[in-house]
Amino acid sequence: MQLLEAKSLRKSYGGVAALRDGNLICKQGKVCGLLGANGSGKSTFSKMISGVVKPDGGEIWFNGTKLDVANPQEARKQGIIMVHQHLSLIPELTIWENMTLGIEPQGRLGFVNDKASKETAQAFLAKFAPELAIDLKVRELSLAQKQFVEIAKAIAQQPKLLILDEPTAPLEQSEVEKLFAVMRELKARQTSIIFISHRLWEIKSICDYVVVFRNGETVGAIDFDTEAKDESLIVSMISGKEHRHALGERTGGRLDPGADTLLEVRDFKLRKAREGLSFKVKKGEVVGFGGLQGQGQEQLLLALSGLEQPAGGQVSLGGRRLKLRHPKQAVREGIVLVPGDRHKEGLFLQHDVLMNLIYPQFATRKTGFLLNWKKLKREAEEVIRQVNIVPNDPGKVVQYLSGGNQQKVVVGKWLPLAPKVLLLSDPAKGVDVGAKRELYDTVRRLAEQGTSVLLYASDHEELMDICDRVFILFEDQIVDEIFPAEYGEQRFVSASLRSAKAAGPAAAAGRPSAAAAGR
Amino acid sequence: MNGHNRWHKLQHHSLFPIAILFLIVVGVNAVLQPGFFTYDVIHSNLASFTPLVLASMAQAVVILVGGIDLSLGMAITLSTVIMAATMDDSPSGILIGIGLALIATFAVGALNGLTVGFLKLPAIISTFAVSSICYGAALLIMPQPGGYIPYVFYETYQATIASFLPVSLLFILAGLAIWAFIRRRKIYRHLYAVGGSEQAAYANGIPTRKVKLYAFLISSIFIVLAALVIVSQTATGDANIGRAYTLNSIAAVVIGGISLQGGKGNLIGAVLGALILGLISNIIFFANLSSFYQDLIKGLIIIFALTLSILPSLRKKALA
Amino acid sequence: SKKESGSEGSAPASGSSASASQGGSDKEIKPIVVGMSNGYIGNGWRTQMTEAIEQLAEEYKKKGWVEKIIVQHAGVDVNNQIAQIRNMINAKVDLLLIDPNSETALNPVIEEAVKKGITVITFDQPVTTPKAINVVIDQQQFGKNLAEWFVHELGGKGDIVIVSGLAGHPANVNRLIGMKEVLGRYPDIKVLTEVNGNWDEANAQQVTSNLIASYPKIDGVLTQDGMALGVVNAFQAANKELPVITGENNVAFLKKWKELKDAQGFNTYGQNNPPGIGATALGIGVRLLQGKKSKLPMKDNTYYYPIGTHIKNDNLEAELAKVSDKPDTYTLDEMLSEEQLNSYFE
Amino acid sequence: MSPLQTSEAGAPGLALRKIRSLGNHKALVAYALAVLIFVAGQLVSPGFGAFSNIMNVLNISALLGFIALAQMLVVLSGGEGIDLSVGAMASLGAVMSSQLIGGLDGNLPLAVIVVLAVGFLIGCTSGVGIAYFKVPPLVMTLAMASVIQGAALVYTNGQPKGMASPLLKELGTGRTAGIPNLVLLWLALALLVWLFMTRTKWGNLLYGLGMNRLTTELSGIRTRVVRTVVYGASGAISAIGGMLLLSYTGTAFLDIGAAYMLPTVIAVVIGGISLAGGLGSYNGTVAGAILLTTLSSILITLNISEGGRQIVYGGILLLLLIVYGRQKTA
Ligand SMILES: Nc1ncnc2c1ncn2[C@@H]1O[C@H](COP(=O)(O)OP(=O)(O)OP(=O)(O)O)[C@@H](O)[C@H]1O
Ligand SMILES: Nc1ncnc2c1ncn2[C@@H]1O[C@H](COP(=O)(O)OP(=O)(O)OP(=O)(O)O)[C@@H](O)[C@H]1O
Ligand SMILES: [Mg+2]
Ligand SMILES: [Mg+2]
Repeated sequence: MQLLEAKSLRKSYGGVAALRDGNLICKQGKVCGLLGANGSGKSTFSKMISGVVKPDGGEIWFNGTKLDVANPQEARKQGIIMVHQHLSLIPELTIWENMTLGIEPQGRLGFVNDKASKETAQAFLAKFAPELAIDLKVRELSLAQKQFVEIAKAIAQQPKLLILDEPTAPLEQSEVEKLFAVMRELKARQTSIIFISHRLWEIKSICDYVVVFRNGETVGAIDFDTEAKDESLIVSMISGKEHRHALGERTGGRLDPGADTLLEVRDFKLRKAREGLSFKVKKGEVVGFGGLQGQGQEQLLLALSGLEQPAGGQVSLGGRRLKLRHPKQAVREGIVLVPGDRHKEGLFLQHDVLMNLIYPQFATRKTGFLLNWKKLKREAEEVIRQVNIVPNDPGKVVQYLSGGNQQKVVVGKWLPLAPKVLLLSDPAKGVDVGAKRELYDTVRRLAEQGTSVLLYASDHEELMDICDRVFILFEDQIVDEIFPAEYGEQRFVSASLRSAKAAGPAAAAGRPSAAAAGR
Repeated sequence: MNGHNRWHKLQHHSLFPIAILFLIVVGVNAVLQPGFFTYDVIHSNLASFTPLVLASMAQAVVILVGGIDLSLGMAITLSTVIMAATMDDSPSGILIGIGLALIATFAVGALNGLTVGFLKLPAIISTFAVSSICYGAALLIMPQPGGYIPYVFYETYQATIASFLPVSLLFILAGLAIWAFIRRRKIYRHLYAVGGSEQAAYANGIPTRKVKLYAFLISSIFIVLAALVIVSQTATGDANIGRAYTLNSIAAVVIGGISLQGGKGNLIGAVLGALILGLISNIIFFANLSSFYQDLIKGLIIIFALTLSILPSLRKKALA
Repeated sequence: SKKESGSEGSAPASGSSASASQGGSDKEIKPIVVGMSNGYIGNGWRTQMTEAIEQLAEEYKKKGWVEKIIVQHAGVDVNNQIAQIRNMINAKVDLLLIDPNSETALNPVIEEAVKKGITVITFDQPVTTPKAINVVIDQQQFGKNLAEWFVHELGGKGDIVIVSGLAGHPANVNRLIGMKEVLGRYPDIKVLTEVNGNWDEANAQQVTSNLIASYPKIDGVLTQDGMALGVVNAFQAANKELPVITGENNVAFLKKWKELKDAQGFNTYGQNNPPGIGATALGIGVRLLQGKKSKLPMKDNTYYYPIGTHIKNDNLEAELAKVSDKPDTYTLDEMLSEEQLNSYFE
Repeated sequence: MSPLQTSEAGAPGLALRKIRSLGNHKALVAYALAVLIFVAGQLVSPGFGAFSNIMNVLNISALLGFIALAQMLVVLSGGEGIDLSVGAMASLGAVMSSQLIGGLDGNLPLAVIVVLAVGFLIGCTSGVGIAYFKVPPLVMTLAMASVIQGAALVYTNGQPKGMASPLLKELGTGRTAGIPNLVLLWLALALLVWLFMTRTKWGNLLYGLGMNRLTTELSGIRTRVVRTVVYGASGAISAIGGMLLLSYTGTAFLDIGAAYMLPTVIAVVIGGISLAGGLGSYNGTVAGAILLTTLSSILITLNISEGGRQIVYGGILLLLLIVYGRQKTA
């Protein structure tokens, strides 16, 4: 039985087509995986179904009638609820106020019934985070907690069709499992779900069928009831190319053991950590920082970039002690950051690629007072070629690029400065397979040319594939050191999950860990 | 432990810094002005501060929803002019005057709501344009100050109810009661939602444009109250009488800890902010400064107050 | 005792003044507290007005007539001035001098003050409540004087424009009434348009420039306080011959006038709108509080200060010479002298 | 084509061409509307469209345009940037110039230096409050405006002395080949600003800062210092703008600049600078200043009451905004 059918949905923004031909069928009580590379139009498509974006053309049929969803209210009335990729919570309102926002239960005389609101909120939030107090303000929550509130809010409205746009991005595996359990529950109650994710294992474990978008068009569907869950088929549908190993061959551990130490971090006290962390990085080495999310990996990179000040500690580069009070000092020393949130921290969205690419040079003495635009443009074109930004037009406004290409701009803007140390904060988050590969190719090339790379990635596989060494962080401390070339993924996961107290045995593994050396 | 906890909570209450500031200003006043705490002085100070308090509440509602209202002062003006031009001593005359003022003020609110909410014009410019229209209308209605306000108005405004409650305070309480009423309705949360993140509010099915319109309409209620208080203490209509409230109300709102970005703060803060501004004027008065230094010192104190009211957010993060 | 010694100490200083030492009322004179609430501050006129009051108050302090004077500027906002007057009441002043921001809006608070036993004198601009004493020049007459000279100079006919002050301001309104009364008698004078220069030179210059462009033939510009120089500048900048323009009595304009008179025989007329009127009000108020009986020629509760200085081409040099050391923004001043004041009281 | 119009020939780089073209679209509309008003004005009141009056209006526009440059830099720098102290600063600049010059050409250089320095320092003080203490620009500059007003009062003792020197007066009221000197100066300034914004590192830096402060910071720019300097520059430019007001009027008074506070913001927005920062050009601001001045001029010319003028002004402003001033943000 099909609940919803979308036919030929179209949408363009200022002449740029976000979606050319979106088609999808939702079956009652099934989970539909919606797949596609960055910028293939998944979010745009979902927003049209939920009324947030008005289609330029196409039809939506729901329960056998043609729908004209003018706004989200309309969609809600029909029972279509969406959890947005970029969360739609109001930071200054409490959890319970957020969870009933727009559907406040009314009491007598049109007054809101706060008691009923709180009860609803409590009941639905309990499925995910029973420990969370519902009268906390949303701004005080972690990203994962916010995501749970968002999902609980959607489910509280007892949707007929639930659209989840990359709900798992900020979640870790155990939390994902919790979500899946709830999704199965909903399925049993005949709710249809559209589930968007870039992680194939999630798709394979929860979806009944998948629909794949490419370049704003529906390119196909696979029904797992009748067809195999063929990963390479899915990937090739997404990318339009034959699937190879996602990130190319493993390159970790190839570093010349005799390379000199370039960067030394000693006694870095992050946030409120009582003890500092210390490590050394060799020239051309790719060092990963893993572990559970939010264990200080991002703070470490931010502190090295000069944006945030650690409570204590020293950094030296090539044996020379550095003062890193401000990103300017870091940039001048050749320590550059590819931040986690590219829109907020990495790009000038409404400026063009050229402007974005040359901008960091303003902080150095590389450009004089008067700019030589011809030269700058040549340089930018060279960068575009190196990191393969598509389209290769330096005049393209960045916000019209797809996510992956935007990320290439963020990395590419540092290339003309020939950085000594490259800090990467989850650079592949929300970047599709093809772009991810190209991104890491660039990183590898830089490493080969002698740039030291410090990489934080939420995805284990990325760390395993790229890094020569991986430090596992827990509560702002290094608790383990892993050499991916020698250990399998299993070791990695278990290290991540181990508590700080269990860090001891890592040192006993024969190699004195940097963490131990720091103490 | 419990007491400590409560202290902690209090300290992190959004009104904490502004309340401290208020106490400081009251303290300085008490030192400078003998008899500051006598009933007469409190009464007369409240009478002076009430118009700005109400105007600031009006401004606060609009700022909460992420807008700003530069037409506020002239909307007050228009309202006073209409009252003064139409009222006479009969109860029906009074009602007609207030009724017409209400209609005009709501029309101004609706115009602002439509232009800012539905047409998405930048509020800081479009409300300025509306301000010019209001001023023009006020000048047309009353090219020179005058008109008639029944004597009962200013008699009542100076009066005391039950021998302890000044009528001016009653107006502030009325404003707060209206806000308390709104607080318990959907629109209250929607104001914060739209101010906090318009996109998110829209995605939650909140009719964001209507909410902005409602914000301006709610604001109109406070504007009419402010106009009523002003005619009560001036007994006249004057096309220049409200001008100063526009910018003063914005200053009061910000000192009151309400973010100009919207969605953050508390209307009580605006009330305190307005009282603080009034008390600062009194400090200048009773400090008996040489006359040319008055403006300078007042400006500096306001900057100090602003900085102080912003400080708590400074503690949070170095860079926003 | 402090008060007494004060008055004793001041006696020799004022010895030259026959009036100060006369009369046995000295024992009854209690030094008073004076509050002066000014509105707008920021042009030369208001500053001169303030300084004249402060200066006279200093003299009165020496005489032991005044204990203290509180001078405050409220700015143009009426409500601010109301708050300020309330503060004056709370500060327990005996005499309240007000340069009011509004003709009517201060009435309630003035009545409040009077009820508390405070003597209120408004100056520069009148208020409509009978509880206050107004000490003002007759603005309608002021406007009439300008217009009379103007129509005479025009020969009773021509196309003219009016550049007036701040729309709706009582002084402006009254001057216009006076002007129009005169103009009404001359059907051959056609008012092309009436614009507002806001008593602001630059503004007047701008609006006049526009008028020059849109009206090819302008025979006269009827303007007032603070704007004549702007009007003249506009005509000069446009390379146009100067029409008949009404003038004013501030140093900058008088200098320009002299220059134009010498160069091209320019003629105009200016009359004093004296900043000293505030000091006159203080002199009157102090005497009233001393219980003296007033013989001031009052019209109801208003004393119209008779304007003393009228400048035309014949006395321009003489008047200019008196103020040669003053800054450009200085306005020619006059006030009732102590002798004159004494003659009005007994 | 006036030199204000950017030509493709001097293409300074793609980035800026894009940014500018966003401004240019609105700028063109504004220029066209100004022309329209002149034509309409000529019909209603013959002489309004005459060359001399056009020059006249441009002359007055130049004054607004100078001060609006200060406003533009601040708005462009983002972070809800707005400078409500430009009017007060211009007043201070005018009274300071007047007293420092005292009618003598020889004092001009000193006056320029002192006025620039004072304007810059006061502006920087606002900038520090905004960039370091995170006071919202709107209220910081508003409060600073009253401080500046107060300072001017103290400085002059309520009575500005002195006057413009002959040279300065010639600049403000003289004409060269029928074109007011101020307008020529304005043209030169516009050209300089255009060069600065497109060809120099600092101009480009400003666009980035306005677009995204965090990205700018992470690119290694000390954004707080730059923001402070931008407010300082705004102060210096408005103070010099005050000196130009003096050149036009000859003598100064204490609120000579007050009337410019909000019109500068409107000119900037009408000219296509995004209130969110990071987009737009001075060309647009120039167009905005001309359009606004033309509009008030025609209203003065029409024989209607002040109330009617105010209503028409507000109504037309609203229409202008509705037609092409709609913004996605702010
Ligand atoms: N508001 C907008 N304005 C302009 N372009 C837009 C807008 N929203 C989306 N786009 C563009 O439309 C295309 C599709 O975007 P969409 O967000 O739907 O992709 P997606 O498949 O959800 O990608 P991702 O996996 O990165 O979330 C992208 O190229 C994007 O840049
Ligand atoms: N407050 C809002 N927040 C986010 N998106 C909105 C909001 N209001 C409207 N939209 C989006 O803009 C689209 C256009 O809205 P609609 O057709 O109702 O009015 P419109 O007059 O076409 O608006 P506009 O001309 O401003 O685009 C809507 O479909 C919706 O996607
Ligand atoms: Mg998406
Ligand atoms: Mg994504």
